Amino acid sequence: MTDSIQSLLSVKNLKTWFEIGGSGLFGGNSRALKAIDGVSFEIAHGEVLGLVGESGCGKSTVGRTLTLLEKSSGGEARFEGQDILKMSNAEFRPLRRSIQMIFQDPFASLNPRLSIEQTLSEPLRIHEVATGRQEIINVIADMLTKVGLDPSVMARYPHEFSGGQRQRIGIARVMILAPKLIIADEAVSALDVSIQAQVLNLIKDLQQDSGVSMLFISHDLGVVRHISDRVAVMYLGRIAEIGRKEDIFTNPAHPYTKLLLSSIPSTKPGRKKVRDLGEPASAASPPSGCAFHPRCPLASDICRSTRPEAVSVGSDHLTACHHTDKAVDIAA
Amino acid sequence: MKINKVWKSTLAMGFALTLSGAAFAEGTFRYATVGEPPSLDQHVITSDLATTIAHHMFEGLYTFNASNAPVPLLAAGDSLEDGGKTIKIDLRKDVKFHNGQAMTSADVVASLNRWGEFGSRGGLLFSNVESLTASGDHQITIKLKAPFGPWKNLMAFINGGPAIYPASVMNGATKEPLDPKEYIGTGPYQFGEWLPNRHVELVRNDAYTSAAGAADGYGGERKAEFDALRFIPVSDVGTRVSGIRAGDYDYAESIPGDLFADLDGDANVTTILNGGPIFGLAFMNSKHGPLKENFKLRRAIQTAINKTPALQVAIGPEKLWAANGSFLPKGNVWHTEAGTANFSKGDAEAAKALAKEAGYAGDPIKVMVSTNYPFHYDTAIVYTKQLAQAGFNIDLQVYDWATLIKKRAQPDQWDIFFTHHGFVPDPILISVMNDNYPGWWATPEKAALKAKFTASADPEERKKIWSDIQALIYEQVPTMKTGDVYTYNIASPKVKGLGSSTLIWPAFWNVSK
Amino acid sequence: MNIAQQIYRIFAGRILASIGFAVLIIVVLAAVFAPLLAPFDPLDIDPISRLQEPSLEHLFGTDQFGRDTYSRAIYGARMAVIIGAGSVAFALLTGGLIGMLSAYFSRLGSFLMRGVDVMMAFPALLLALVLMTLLERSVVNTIIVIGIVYAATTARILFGMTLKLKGGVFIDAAICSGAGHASILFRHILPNLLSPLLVQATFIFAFAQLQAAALDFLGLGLPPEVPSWGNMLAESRIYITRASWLLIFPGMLIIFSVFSMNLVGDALRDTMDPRFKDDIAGV
Amino acid sequence: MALLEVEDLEVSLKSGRDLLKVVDGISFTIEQGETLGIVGESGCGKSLTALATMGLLGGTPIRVTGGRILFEGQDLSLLTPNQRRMIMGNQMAMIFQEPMTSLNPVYRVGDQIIEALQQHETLSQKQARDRAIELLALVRIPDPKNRINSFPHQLSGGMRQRVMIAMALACDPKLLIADEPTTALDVTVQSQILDLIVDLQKQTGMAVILISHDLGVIAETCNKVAVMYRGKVIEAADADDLFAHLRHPYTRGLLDSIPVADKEVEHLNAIKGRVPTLEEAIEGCTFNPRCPNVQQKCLSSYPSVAAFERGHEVRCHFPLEGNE
Amino acid sequence: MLAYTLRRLIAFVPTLLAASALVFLFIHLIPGDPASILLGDTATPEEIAALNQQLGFNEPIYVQYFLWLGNVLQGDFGTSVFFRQPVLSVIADGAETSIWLATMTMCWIVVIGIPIGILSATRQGTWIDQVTSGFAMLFASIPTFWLGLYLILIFAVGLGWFPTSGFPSLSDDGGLWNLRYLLLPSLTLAAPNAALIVRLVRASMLDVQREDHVRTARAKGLSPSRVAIRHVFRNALIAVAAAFGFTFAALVSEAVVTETVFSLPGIGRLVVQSILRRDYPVIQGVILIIVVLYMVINLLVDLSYARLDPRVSLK
Repeated sequence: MTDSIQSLLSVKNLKTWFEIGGSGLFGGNSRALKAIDGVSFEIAHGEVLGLVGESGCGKSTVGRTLTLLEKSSGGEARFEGQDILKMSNAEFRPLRRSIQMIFQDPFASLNPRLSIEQTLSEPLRIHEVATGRQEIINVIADMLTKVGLDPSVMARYPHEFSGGQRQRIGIARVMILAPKLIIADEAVSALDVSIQAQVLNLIKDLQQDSGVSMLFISHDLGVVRHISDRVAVMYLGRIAEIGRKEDIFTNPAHPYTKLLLSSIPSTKPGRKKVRDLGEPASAASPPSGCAFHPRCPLASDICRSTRPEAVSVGSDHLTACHHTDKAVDIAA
Repeated sequence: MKINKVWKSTLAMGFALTLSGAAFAEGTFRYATVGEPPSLDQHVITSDLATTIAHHMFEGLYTFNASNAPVPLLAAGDSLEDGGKTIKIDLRKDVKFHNGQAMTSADVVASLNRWGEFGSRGGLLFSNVESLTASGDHQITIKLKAPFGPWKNLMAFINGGPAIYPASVMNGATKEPLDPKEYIGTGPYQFGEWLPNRHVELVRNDAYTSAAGAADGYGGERKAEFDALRFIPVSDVGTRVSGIRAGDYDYAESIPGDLFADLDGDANVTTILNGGPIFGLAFMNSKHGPLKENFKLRRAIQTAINKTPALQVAIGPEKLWAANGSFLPKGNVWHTEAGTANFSKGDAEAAKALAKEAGYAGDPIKVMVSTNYPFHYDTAIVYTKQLAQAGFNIDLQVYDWATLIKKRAQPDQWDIFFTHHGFVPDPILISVMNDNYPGWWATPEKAALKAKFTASADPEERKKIWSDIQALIYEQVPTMKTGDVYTYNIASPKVKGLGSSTLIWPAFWNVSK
Repeated sequence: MNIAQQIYRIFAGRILASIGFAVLIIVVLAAVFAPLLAPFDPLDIDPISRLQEPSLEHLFGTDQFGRDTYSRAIYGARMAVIIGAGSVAFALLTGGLIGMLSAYFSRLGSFLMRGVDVMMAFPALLLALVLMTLLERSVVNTIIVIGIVYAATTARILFGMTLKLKGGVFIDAAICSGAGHASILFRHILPNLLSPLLVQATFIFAFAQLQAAALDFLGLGLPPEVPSWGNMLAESRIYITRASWLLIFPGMLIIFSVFSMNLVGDALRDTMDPRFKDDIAGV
Repeated sequence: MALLEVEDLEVSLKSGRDLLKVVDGISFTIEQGETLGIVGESGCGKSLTALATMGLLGGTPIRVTGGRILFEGQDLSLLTPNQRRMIMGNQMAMIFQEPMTSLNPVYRVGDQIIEALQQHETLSQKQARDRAIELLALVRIPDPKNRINSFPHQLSGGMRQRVMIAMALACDPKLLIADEPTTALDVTVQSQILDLIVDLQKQTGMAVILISHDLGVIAETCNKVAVMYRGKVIEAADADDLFAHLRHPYTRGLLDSIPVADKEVEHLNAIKGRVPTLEEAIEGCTFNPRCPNVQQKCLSSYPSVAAFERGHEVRCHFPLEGNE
Repeated sequence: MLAYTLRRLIAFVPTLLAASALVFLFIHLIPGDPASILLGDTATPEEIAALNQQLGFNEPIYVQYFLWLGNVLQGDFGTSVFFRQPVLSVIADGAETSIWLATMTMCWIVVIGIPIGILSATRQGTWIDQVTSGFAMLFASIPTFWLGLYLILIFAVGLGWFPTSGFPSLSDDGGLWNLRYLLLPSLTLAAPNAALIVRLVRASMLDVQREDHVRTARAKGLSPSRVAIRHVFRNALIAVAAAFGFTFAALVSEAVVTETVFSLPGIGRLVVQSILRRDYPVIQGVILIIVVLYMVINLLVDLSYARLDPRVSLK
């Protein structure tokens, strides 16, 4: 396990709950949707942590909470020792330069009314990275070249670009601030396969060159494996398993991780069938005990009643399962 | 039965949409009014519309004949004693209220008392009354402080006048208008229903006993021919005209002069001129502002104006107006030319000179007018232009009528405002004679002449004094008459008995269709 | 893209809308050059020549004051433009600001939008009637009264659109770049509202004409001496048979200008950002 | 006679005065019981091929502008719209990418299935309802008797796609066209749905056309594969053969672009450039701007079909050797 | 649903309080007072002041407001100064006309607007669509009073097919046959609103037509008309329902003008006249009731949402 002294970001027991239903004067029947319900992990300097899970598991909320786009309901997140969850928006603003985010949808993440130059110069001006029009233009031109775009595109508007190009611009906007931590939320999932590969290569190159730490959020295990050093698997607001990617992919401990891995279609012809274990429950009405128990072939009484805490199953490898000792057969 | 009727009407609606006019019983007379009356209580309400409706229900002791002379209505006769200071009035004995009670002197005394204390025009007479008593079941006695010439005219003028109600209704009545359920009178029609916005309906009083004699003006025999009179508010004038043309109404009031030629030539429409003209008045502020006491400046304004173009624009056909300076029309006993040389000079140069003499330095003169009465507004537009040409700085302010009434009560809000006046049988009833009327004309000269005017009972002497007063009006200019306007109403040709003109308010007894 | 190209993009292939646009340009030109185009003073009274039929001298005839209806109609275009533009400006500035701020600052918003709800609960014309009786009849007051009514609808619409934009990813991106409230509101959100605002403006402009005419008709709009198309109709409605030209010409002018504005608004909406199409359904 | 035969199909988009060919002369056949996978990136024309085959292009500015579609030997373009509707939803059924939006939100799922049943078969309400429950059971929806009364929004994405499948199977179609049926679903649910389709196909013997951008999905499910690029099939073969001997540089690049979970690569061998838009005219082979081994010939002429053993066809002037 | 309705009704209270206070303030700020209207031209300021005193209009505004509010809470809306009748009965009388007018107008809007909208949407781009859309827009551009004046001129005066004005109560002679008085007014009122509904139905149907589930419906082999009605129009109805709330507000506004033109004894004209007469209790009562009605209709629209769209849950 990474020593907390060297870790850039240390998240402990993070919770983000949303209020749903009921509002106004007599909104008595409001409930909490526990999008994240006790998530802990650390990211070391220069490390890429992959966060993987199915839709609705809360993985994007983790990213949004860590950039204060959502309000946390509990826990702490220490960035270079400071708990950013306790900060007001104004206090956090200077730190935004260090914690940057890449968004999923390259079509929605750029303001259609701003030219590329305007979009890219905004963070520079706000954080006073560069001053004076000429200097700013130089920095932008430099950055555009780095992400594989011609500097002459500066004057154009987002609608004139393809999805892959837009995502490059999105990456440029983030990298131009030389952040210490990048949160990439499904950064390549909206892209076509051939473009996805290009962008993934770009992100990986830039990360390795700059040594920036990264929280890479994705539903695609292949992508996560490709880019991450360590991987966390989330299920219904909790981390099911976390560890070095070799361990997760070759020696998964949690039945859910195993289910995920065997569900991925491979490009080898012929169908390998997977047991039909039902669908994920909704975070609005999570099952009792271990949230995975309704789908788990190993489920026992304790799984139905008690929520498993993370236990170590190897070096830097934790899993939240009552039955780490038992083998599980996912194939149908 | 009922279902059958509904079914039939539905069928009829599908096949024969052309059958439109037949919704009302034949015996209902449909009168399209310009609006709704504020209340029908004649003591306190001076609205002409209210009187048009109410004088079918409520009657006074006297009324006017065709030559505007007072004749007995509920009274049987009267005698003056004590050099005119005591008036004894005998009452008719056959009069019954709509509630079935017979009318006695107690009812008359109660009614006159309330009118005297709270009535709109009661004060004019009652400031001279020392006592009022019932001197018999059917006789009352009025004792005056001094002889008072216009008493009978005041008693005969039902608008804001002494209608006779039962004493039970008068009990506790004050300035607040009576409730509809208290509309109990003696007239040929009695109160039916008042559906707000929809109509006021009067129904025939079968127990009516008419005054003696042949019909003469409002006097003489009154016979209710219709089962009901229905007064329907139709505020849009175009709709009133269309309604008569299409046969939806029998009678409609307040029709613009410009349509007169068309309507007069239309076989589907009868036009009825009003006998007594109304006249516009532009009051000047005697209490506050640049016009206060500055008679010269007022005369300058009067001199600047040529009344004729305004009448042409506001009224239209020459038959319907007269640029007449006398406050009462030609042919009337009160007609006089005194002072009228200044009525309509239209001399901008002379006006300029006068204004300069009066020390006018171009201060704005605030003129208030309301669009609720288009002819006020049209007149004001023309005057404003003429005054501007004579170098006056006119600030024309246009309000709705309610706002104008409110503002004119505040002396600092205006300098001139426009209104109009209905025909009155006695000059004492003209608003400018009232010292409290906005404008507040109360000069010593006026006070002296007015005292003489009311004290005299001699018709010839009173005429003479009136011509002095009119001359004074043209000299001090408390108000400017804008000219006589002969309004006209229209009716369906089916209506019989209307005559070619109305006296003051249209009356529908002795009328049928 | 320059303005001419944009206009071409909007009107190319839309014949009706192009005609509408042309009509509007004519109305605006008439408004601007009214003193040059009108052969007579629109206020000049001439009792001798009242209620004359249309002729070469008086193209649209004369009214009951003997004023030249054609000249009044030209000056009426000026009033139409002033009332329309004024109401649009008032509605968009106040309503737009309220809507935007309410959506952005949700706590302030729940309070402000309640107020907007109260305003919306009043039928537009009744509110205008009460206000116009309270205030004096004047051009400015008419603009305010009509503007208030549409300010409420504008606030509602902008509230919805701002809310949608505020939840957009590029706003999150701007926040992550460290942008402050003012920058997000006016640099990131506002420019994205401009095209829906433009469409909204055309509809307000069109409906303001009808509202103003209705107020004039009820005698509670512009001061009666002002030559507006609504006043011309209101003053001459009794002449519908006697002098039909007094109703036909101003009526047609209102219909054509409103119709044209609606056509242009429709064309704008069709070419606009599809994201907001749902939000503006005509006022 | 093949069940479905598509010959030289051309589909064009009318844009202003121009006709842009979105599907540019593609041909394929499918026999009873076969599963044909059509794979390609967005905009390659794979979905339009499916919609054109089904006859669902109406209401769009897109039209079939050439070629023939023969269903059981019958030229569909010669049928009247009414005759065409007799086949649609009956002998030929289709499921779509977005299970979230492909069901009408205002009707209960049972009613939507019943509507499909009653459109083509004369059934009483009771019979139709029983049949609908059977169908729901067939697609492995738990508690079908109650689920039949659910509204779409009360179901998860996977359940909705099952309902869509039940609806498609209502009249025992001979051909099922599945357009990206699992793209919007999570990976664990995707594998369930794919299993279901494969099982149902085995049970009923229907033919399936599966359209996907995911080579993995295609590889696992289909026995024939067609790879599309810019409106044309550039490589077609039996699945085993195709993945064993990739012959087109595009297919190769596509496969290399996928980061797989079961293998570690330091750097992805991505195809350069981007998919050209329809408006961009390209002389010669349309893949030439992105092709790693482009030659002079590729810039001037479009390659015709080169056939290899076992029916493996490829449109390339310089096909790869085909080694894994 | 009951709980929801209840909660919404309770939420009306603050809006109503604010609205009524606003109305009260506004109308009392208007210069002029009922007494001077009642007493007319000859009344002296003293007399007017005395009558206002007697009618209770000389109290400070807030005292008057709370007195009025207290009475309203007990169901007493006061007495019309002008008619000397309880406000509620004055309003009830006008309501007969207005309700029938609104009902007939709504019928026209539905009967004319919806089918034409469907026609226009299903024939999108054809000459039928262009003509209907064009006419819809044209009718939405005509000032109602102008239309009304010409309808009277042509159909009532010229052709004599319909009465020109007024509306005798249905309990009066003629019974239901009296509804013919409302034919022209309701058509006048319906014209612009039906036009808006045509446009709305068309636009929302075109939106729905683009949705995926319509393709699914067509893929089942359903006939175009069945798809149009059962799958497109049925879903478009959700957006159209929302418009009915707005249409109501528009109707009330335009009814003021229409009732004036046709001299109908309805609430619209009542409120205009009451403003001119400064009949405070009637103005307050009418506006309060219209505001309540507006909110109730919006509540009904929201409730109908839940019926039309199962995704909407009322909590």
